[in-house]
Amino acid sequence: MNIGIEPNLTAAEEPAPLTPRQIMRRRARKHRSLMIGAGIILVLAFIALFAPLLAPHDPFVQSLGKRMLPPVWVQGGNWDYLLGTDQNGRDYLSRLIYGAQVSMVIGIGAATIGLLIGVTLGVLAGYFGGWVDHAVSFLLTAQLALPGLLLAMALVFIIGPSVWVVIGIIGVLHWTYYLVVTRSATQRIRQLDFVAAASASGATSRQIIWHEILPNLISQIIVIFTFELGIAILAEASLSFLGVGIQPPTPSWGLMIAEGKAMMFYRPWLVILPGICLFVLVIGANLMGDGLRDITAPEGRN
Amino acid sequence: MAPLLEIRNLSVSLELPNARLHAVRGATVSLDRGQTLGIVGESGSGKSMTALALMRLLPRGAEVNLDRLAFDSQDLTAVPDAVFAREILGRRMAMIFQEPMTSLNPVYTIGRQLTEASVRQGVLSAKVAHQRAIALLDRTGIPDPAGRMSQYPHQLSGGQRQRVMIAMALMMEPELLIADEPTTALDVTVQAQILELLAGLQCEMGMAMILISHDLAVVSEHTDRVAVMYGGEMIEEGRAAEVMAAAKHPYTQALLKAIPRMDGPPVKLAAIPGTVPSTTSIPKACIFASRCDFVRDVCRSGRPPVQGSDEHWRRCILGETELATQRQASPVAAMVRKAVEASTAPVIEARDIVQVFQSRRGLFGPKKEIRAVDGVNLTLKRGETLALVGESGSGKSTLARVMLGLSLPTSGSVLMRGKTLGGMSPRERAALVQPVFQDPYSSLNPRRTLAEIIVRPLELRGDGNSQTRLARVREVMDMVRLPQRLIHNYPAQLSGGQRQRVAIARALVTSPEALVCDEPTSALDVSVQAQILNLLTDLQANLGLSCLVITHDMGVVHQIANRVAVMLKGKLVEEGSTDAVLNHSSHEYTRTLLAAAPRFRAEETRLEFSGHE
Amino acid sequence: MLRYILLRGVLALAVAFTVSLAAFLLLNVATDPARAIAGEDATPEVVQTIRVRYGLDQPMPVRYAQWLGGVVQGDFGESYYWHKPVAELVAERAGVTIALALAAMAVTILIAIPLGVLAALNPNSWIDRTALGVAVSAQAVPNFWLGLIMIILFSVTFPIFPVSGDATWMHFVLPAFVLGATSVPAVMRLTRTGLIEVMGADYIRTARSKGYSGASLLWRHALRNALLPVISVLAVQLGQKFGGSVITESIFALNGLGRLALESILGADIPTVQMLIFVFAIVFVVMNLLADILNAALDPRIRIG
Amino acid sequence: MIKLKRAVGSTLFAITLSLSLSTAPAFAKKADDTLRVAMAEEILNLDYNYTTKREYIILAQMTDASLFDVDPKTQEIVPSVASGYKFIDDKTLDVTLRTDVKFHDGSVLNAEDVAYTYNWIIDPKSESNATGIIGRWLDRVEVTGANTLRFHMKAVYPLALRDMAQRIMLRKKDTYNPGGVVNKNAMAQKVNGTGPYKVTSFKPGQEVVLERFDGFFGPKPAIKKIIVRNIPDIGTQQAELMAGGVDWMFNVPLDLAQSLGATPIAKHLSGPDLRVSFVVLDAAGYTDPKGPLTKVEVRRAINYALNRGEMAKFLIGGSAEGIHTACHPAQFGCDQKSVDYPYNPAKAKEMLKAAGYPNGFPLDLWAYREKPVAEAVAADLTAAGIKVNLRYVKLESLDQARANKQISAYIGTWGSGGTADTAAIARIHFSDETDRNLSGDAQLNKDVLAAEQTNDENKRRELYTKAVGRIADQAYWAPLFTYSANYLVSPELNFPLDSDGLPRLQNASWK
Repeated sequence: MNIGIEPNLTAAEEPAPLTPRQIMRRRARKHRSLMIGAGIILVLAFIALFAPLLAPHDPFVQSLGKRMLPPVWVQGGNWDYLLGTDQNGRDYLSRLIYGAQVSMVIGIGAATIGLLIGVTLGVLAGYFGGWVDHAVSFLLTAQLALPGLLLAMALVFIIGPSVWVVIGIIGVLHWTYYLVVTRSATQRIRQLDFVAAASASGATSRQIIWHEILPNLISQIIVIFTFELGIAILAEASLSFLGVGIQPPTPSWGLMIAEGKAMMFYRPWLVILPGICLFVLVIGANLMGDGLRDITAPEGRN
Repeated sequence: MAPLLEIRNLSVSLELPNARLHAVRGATVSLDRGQTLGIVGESGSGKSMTALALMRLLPRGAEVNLDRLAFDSQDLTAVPDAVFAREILGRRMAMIFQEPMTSLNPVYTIGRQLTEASVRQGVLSAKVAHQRAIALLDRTGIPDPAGRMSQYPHQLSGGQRQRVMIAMALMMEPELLIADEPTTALDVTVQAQILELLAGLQCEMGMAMILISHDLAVVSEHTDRVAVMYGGEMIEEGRAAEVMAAAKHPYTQALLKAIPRMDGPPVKLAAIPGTVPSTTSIPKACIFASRCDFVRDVCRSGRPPVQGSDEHWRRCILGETELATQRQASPVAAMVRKAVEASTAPVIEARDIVQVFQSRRGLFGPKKEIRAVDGVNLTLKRGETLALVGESGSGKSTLARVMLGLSLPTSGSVLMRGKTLGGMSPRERAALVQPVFQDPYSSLNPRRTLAEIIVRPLELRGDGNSQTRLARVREVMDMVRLPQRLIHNYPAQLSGGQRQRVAIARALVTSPEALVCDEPTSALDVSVQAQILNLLTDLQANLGLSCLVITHDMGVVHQIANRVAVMLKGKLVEEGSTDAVLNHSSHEYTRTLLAAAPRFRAEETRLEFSGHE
Repeated sequence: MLRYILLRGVLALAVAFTVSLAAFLLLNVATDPARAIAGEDATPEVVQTIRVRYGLDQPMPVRYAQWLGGVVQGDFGESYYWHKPVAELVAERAGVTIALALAAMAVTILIAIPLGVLAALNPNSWIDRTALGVAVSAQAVPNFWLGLIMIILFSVTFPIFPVSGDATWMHFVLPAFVLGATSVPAVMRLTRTGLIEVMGADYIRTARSKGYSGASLLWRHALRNALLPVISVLAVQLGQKFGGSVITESIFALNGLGRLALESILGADIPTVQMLIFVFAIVFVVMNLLADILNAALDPRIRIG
Repeated sequence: MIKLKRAVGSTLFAITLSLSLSTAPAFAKKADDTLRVAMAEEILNLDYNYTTKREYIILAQMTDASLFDVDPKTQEIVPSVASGYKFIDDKTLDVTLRTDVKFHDGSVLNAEDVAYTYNWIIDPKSESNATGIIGRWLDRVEVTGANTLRFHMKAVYPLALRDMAQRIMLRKKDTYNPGGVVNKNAMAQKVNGTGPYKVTSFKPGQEVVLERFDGFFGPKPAIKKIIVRNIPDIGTQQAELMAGGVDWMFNVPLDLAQSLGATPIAKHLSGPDLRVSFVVLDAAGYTDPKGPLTKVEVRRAINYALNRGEMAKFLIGGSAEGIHTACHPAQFGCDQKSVDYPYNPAKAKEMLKAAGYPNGFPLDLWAYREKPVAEAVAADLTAAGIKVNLRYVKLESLDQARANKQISAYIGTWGSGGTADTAAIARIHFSDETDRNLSGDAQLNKDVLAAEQTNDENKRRELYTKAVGRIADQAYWAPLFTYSANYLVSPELNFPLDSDGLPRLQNASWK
C-alpha cells in the first residue's frame, strides 16, 4: 500500500479535457443560429466596408430629371438603377449600400459608448455597493424617465447634426441593460472565494476588479453588446424617422423610410426596402447575440 | 417471502450536449420489507441515479433499461407513467433528498405542501390530512407543529426542513422510503438525530428503506445490508457489518483506510491515487483498474466476474485467499503527533474579537443585530496545527476571516509578530498568512490558467522577474505534487482534489508563516480528502508552517491537529491539546459533538436493532 | 411598510424634479418657443408680442422658479398652444394612452407568456425554435415600420380597421398590436428561461416524487415561481407604456400623451413638456414600486424575510 | 430566373396598389352636402386676431368678413363690409359701412363695433398678433356717424387697405375687455364672426365643424357644411382620402399629388402661389467678416451654380418656375429686367477660382422646408466645389440661429401673406428693422422704406426697380423659384385656384 505518494499517475491515457475556449469554439460551430447571425453581420460588414466599390453610383449625385424611378421589376424601371431612384434622383441601391455603413458605424459606436458607461457604473455599483449603488440606481431611474427624443433633439441642435452626435446620443441613452447585468454579475462574483484570496494576497480593489472580476464578465458583456448593436441601429432609425437623427444628405435607412412614408401607397418599395435591410441587419445581430449567450452561458454561470 | 423490491441489471444513461454518460451499469439489488439497504459511493458513482431511476425522476433525455424491476412482486416496467405517479409515488414509495434548503416550494406554506398530495389523490380528507400532518411533524421532533403549518420554508432551519421532508414523505405511509444523502448538508449533531429518527420510524411503520450516502461511517451504523458503488457499477454487496469488517474488494478496502479513524492513534491515511474515470463510453475492463494496487493484465482486458456468496459478493478477479494475504502485507504506519510546548512564540494572536452583523428580516421587517463572534481570544503558535471546531452558525468562519485580515472586527485586535493587523499594509500581511478555502470550484478564477493563478501573489508583491517567478511556481507545484504539464490548464479542466492543491500552491508561493484553512476538505470525496490531509501534514512537517484549520469533522481534527479549540454561538467553550479535548473533554457541548460523530464500531453490528427480524 | 413606500415616494419626487430641470434647460436651448408659436411667416413684431405674452423674455432661472412655484400649488401653468391649463390637457389625453398601454400589455401577455411556457416545456423542439424565431424577429422589426405596414395591409388593402383617430375600440387594435409586439421578445424570453430553471429546481422534483405530474405540476407548482420575475418586468414595461409611445401614437394619430409629448417637444411648448415629464417620472417610479409590492405579495421570502 | 422573379415581384406590388386604390370613396359627399377637409396643423384657436399660421388664414376666410376684400381674379381691393371709402388726404381715410352685416349671434354690425375692433388691436394691451402690423401706420379710428368712420393714419402707407382686408377680423364692441377685464381668448374657443360660415362644434387639435350662415350679407357659399379634420401625418391623410374620410388636402408634396391624382380616388389641382424660395447669403459678414460670402464674385458664382429651372420643374412642378429677382414676378414693382445668372456650373467654378478659392471653401447651409430642395441646392454647390455642410433643422431653431448671427447661408421662403406687392417681401428682408437682412446695404435699406412711404405708384415702382436691381447685381440673394400650390380633391368637388395661392374654401362647390 503506497503511503500518500503518487508514483503511477496514470491519467496519461485520458486526453486533458479541452480548455474553455476550445469547448466554446466547438459548440459555436454547431450552433446554427449563431452561424446564420454571424454570416449576416459579416456580409453586411463587408458591404459597409467596400461600399464605394460595390455601389453602382455615387449616392450623393442627383439627377432631378430621373426622380422617383421604380425598381427594375416594376414597369417603368430601368436597368441602370436596379432599385430605382429617390426624391432627388439619387440611385436607391447605392444609398441602401451606404446606409449599411451608417447603420453599422452607429450601431457599433453607440453600443460601445453604452458599454463603457454601463459596465463602469455596473462594476462600481456591484463591487462597492452602499451609497455608490444608490447613486447609480437613482441615475438609472432618472435616465429611464427622461424622454430620449428630447435629449436627441436638443443635442442635435446644440452641437449640430453629425454622425458622431447621433452615436453619442444613442450611446448615452442605451447603457441601462449593461448596468443591470454587470451589477448583478459583479455582486455574485464578489462573493466567490478567489476574490477573497486575491485580497488576502494584497490586491487592491482596482487590481481585483481589473484582474479577477472583469475577465469573468467579458462573455456576458459580448452577448449584451450584440443585442445592443441591434437596439442602437433601431434607435437611430427611429430618431431619423422623427427627423432628429441622421441629417441629409447622409443616407440612413431610418431617414429613407421617413422620406418614403409620404409615398408609401404608390411607391411602397421606398418604405419596404430600407425596412427589410434594417430587419435583416438587426436579426443578424440578435441571432448572434442569442448564439453567443447559449455557448457562453454554461461557462459563464459557474 | 418474496423481497419487497427487486432490481436486476439496471442501467441508466444521461444525454450530455456532445456525448451520452453511462451513469449506472448493471445494478442489481433486492430489498425485503422492513430491511434497510445502504448504497455507498463517492460522487459520480451513480448511487443517486439508481434511486432516481427507481422513482422515475430522471432528467429529460435519460434512458433506463433493466431486466427486472418488481415492487411487492408487481412488475413496474408494465405500469405507465401516469398510473405510476398516481398510485405508487407518494403512496407506496417515497423519497427524501439531500438539499433541505431547496427541496420545499418557497411560495407555499408547510401545511399546504404536507397535505396537498394526499388530499388531491383522495387518500385522506382535508381535515384528516391536516391532523395527520401535525402528528407527523410532532413525531419528527419539530417544536410547535401546529404553528409551523402556516409558516413558510425559509422560516425554518436546515434540520427542521429535513424533518418536514420526512413528515411529507410519510403522509401516505409508504412501504419503501428512499433517503438520498439525507444528512450531508446538516450539522453533525442534527445529522445524528435525523438518522435516529429515520431508524425509529422505519421500525414503527415496518418500512423498507434505502439509505444513500458517501459517508461509510453513517452507512455502517444504520443499515442491514450495504452495496458499494464505484464509477457507475456495484462492485461489492453484503451484510453491513461484514463488508465494513472484512471488505473483499480492493476499492472498498482502500476507502476504509482513507477515512480518518477516531479509535486509536492517528494513522497515515491511504489515499487512492488518480481520479474517477469518465463513463462517456461503456468500459470493457474493470472500472477500478486504473487506480487499483493489485491490478493485473487480465483486469484491463475484460470485465471481472462476480465472486463470493449471495450473502457477500464482489466483482473482482482476486480470490478469497489472495485478498486476505494482501491485507496483512500493508502495515499501517503510525504517526507520531508532536506535543506543542506552551512557550513557543505565537504567530497570530486574536484578542477579544467581537464581530456584529446587521440584518433586516424581509423587505419591511425591523433591523436585527447578530453577534457572530462574541469576545474570543485565540493564539496560533509557530509550527502547530490548531483545529477550530464548531457547527454552522458558531462563528468559526467569521473568526477565520478576521484572523486573515479580510474583515475588520467590530472590536478587538489581531496581532501578527506583535504588529496589529490593521497597521500592516496588505502586502506585508500577505507575506505572513494566506487562506485556503472550502469550495475548490469557487476558489480559483475560471478565466485564468494555473500559472497565472499561482504566480499572482508574487506579481502583486512585485519581487523578482518573470523567470524567477516561474521557477518559484514550478517549485511550489512540486511541493503540492501537481504535475508540471497542468501549468497552462484552466481550473475547469482539473478535478476537485487538483484544484485544492492549486489553492494551496497559491497560498505557499509567498512562503507565508501561517495558513488559515476554512474547511479545506469537507467539499471533497473521502479518497481525495485523504490526499489533501496527507499533503497538509507533510507540508507542515517540511516547511514548519503553522495552520489554523476550521472544520466540523472530528475525524479530521483527530487526524491532523495538535491543539483543538471548540466554538459555540460565537464563544470559545474549550481549548487544549487534541488528546485532552478528544478523550476527556471538560465541556458538555464537546462531548455531544464527539458522541454525534459517526464512528466505526466495526464489531458492534446493528444486531441489537434488528432483533425483530 | 409605510416607511418603505414613503422613501420611494421621495425618490419619485426627486427624480421628477431632476428630470424636469434637465428638460427645461434642454428645451430652452434647443428652440425659441416664441418663434415656434409664431410660425413660418411671422414678422419680428409678432414674435416679440408672443414673447411678451408668455413671459418668455424673462431669464431662464426666473421662469423655472415661477413654474416650480406653480407646481407646488398644483398649477402646472398654461400651454402656449392650447390656451388651457396643462393639467386639463394631460387629463383629457391620458385616457387614450392608458387604454393603449393596457391593450398593448394584453397583447404582450397573450402572445409572450403562452409562447414562453410552450417553449420551456419542450426545449429544443420545433415550438421552442419558432418561439425564439418570433422573439428574434419581433425584436428586429422597427416599430414605426411595422405601424406603416399594418396601415397598408389592414386599413387600406383590406379595410378592416380604421386608419387613424381614437374614437372606437377598433381604432386601438392595430396600435395595440404594434406597441405590444415590441415588448413580446423580452417577456417571452424571461418566461422561458424562468420556467426552465424552475422545472429543474429541487422542489419540483419533490413535487414529482409526491405524484404530481404534467399539467397539475405546471399549474400548481412551477408557473407561480416562474412568473415572479416576469410580473415585475411587466409592471415596469407598463410604466413605460403609460408614458405613451411617441411613434405608435403619431403614426396612428391617436390623441395620447405620446403624441402630445412629441408635438410639444418639437414645438417647444415648455409647460406641456414639463408637466408630461413630471407625470412620466412619477408614473414610472410608482410602477416600479407597484412591481416591488406585487413581488412581495406573491413571494413570502421577500414579504416575511 | 430573373424573368420569373420579375414577374412575381411586379405582381406583388401591382396587387397591393390596385387593391388599395380600388376602394373609391365609400359614399358620395354630395349626398350629405358635407366637405371634409384635412389639415396637418392643429387648429387650437379660432380667433385670427391672435394667430398667424396659414391654416388659420383659410379658416378666417370662412368665419369672418373684413372691411375690404381682395378680388380673387384681379387681386384688386374691393369693398366688403365697407360699402365705400375716400382718402380725405394721404393720412386720413373715410369709410362708410353696409347696414345689413350680421354677426353669427344675429346682432347687426355698426360703426361702434368696427372702431372698437381697430382701436383694441392697435392698443398694446391687446397683445394681438396684428398689433405690430396695423400699429405701424394707424393712429386711431373715430366714429363719425351711424355707419361712417374716419381712420387717422400716422404715416403714408400704400398697403393700408390690403392690411385692413386681410389682417383685421371685426368683433362686437367690448368683446375682448368686457367690463374692463381683459380676456384675450374671448373668441378662441367660440368665434362670433360675420363670415359666410359659422362654427357649430370645435374640438381643439381634432376637428372644427362649420355650417353655412344664412344671415351672411354676401353671396351664399354653395356647400352647406365643412368639417376641418386635424391629421398631422401625411401618410395617414392619404389613407383617410382613400378610405373616404377626407375630400380635400392641401400642401401636398408633388410626387404624392401626381401619383394619387392619376387614380380615380382624387383629382390633382395645381395652382399659382405667391410664395418664393431663395438662398440668403451673409454678404455683411456677420458670421465671418472676411469670409468668402463677403465677396460679390463668390455670391455671383453661387447664383451661376444653382440649376433653378430643374428644381422648379422636377421638385415643385405645376406653375413653379425659376426666378432671378428677390420677389415674385407677379408682385407690383418686381422688375424682371434686373441682372440674371443663368445656370452655368463651369462659369461658377471659374469665378470661384478667380475670387481666390480654387478648391472651394466650407459652407454651412441651413434649411428647414422641403428636404429635396435643400439636398438639390447642396448637391449643386458641392458640384461647384463648395464643401457644403447641410444643417436641416426645425424652423424655430433656424430663426433662433439667425437671430444670434450664426448663419452664413440659408434657404428661406416667403409667402408675402398673399399680397401681390413687393413691399410685402422687401421690407421684412432688406430694411434695418429685421434680423433677416444679411446684406448690410444701408442705401438699399433706405430705398425699401421710402417705397412704402408714398402712395404715388410710379415713384414706388421706380424705387423698387432700383432696389431689386441692386439686390440682383450685388447677389445678396440667390433666388430659386416660385412655388405652386398642390391640392388633392375629391373628383366631385369644384375648387377655384386663385392667383395669390390663397385657398378659398367658401368658394368651393359640388360638380
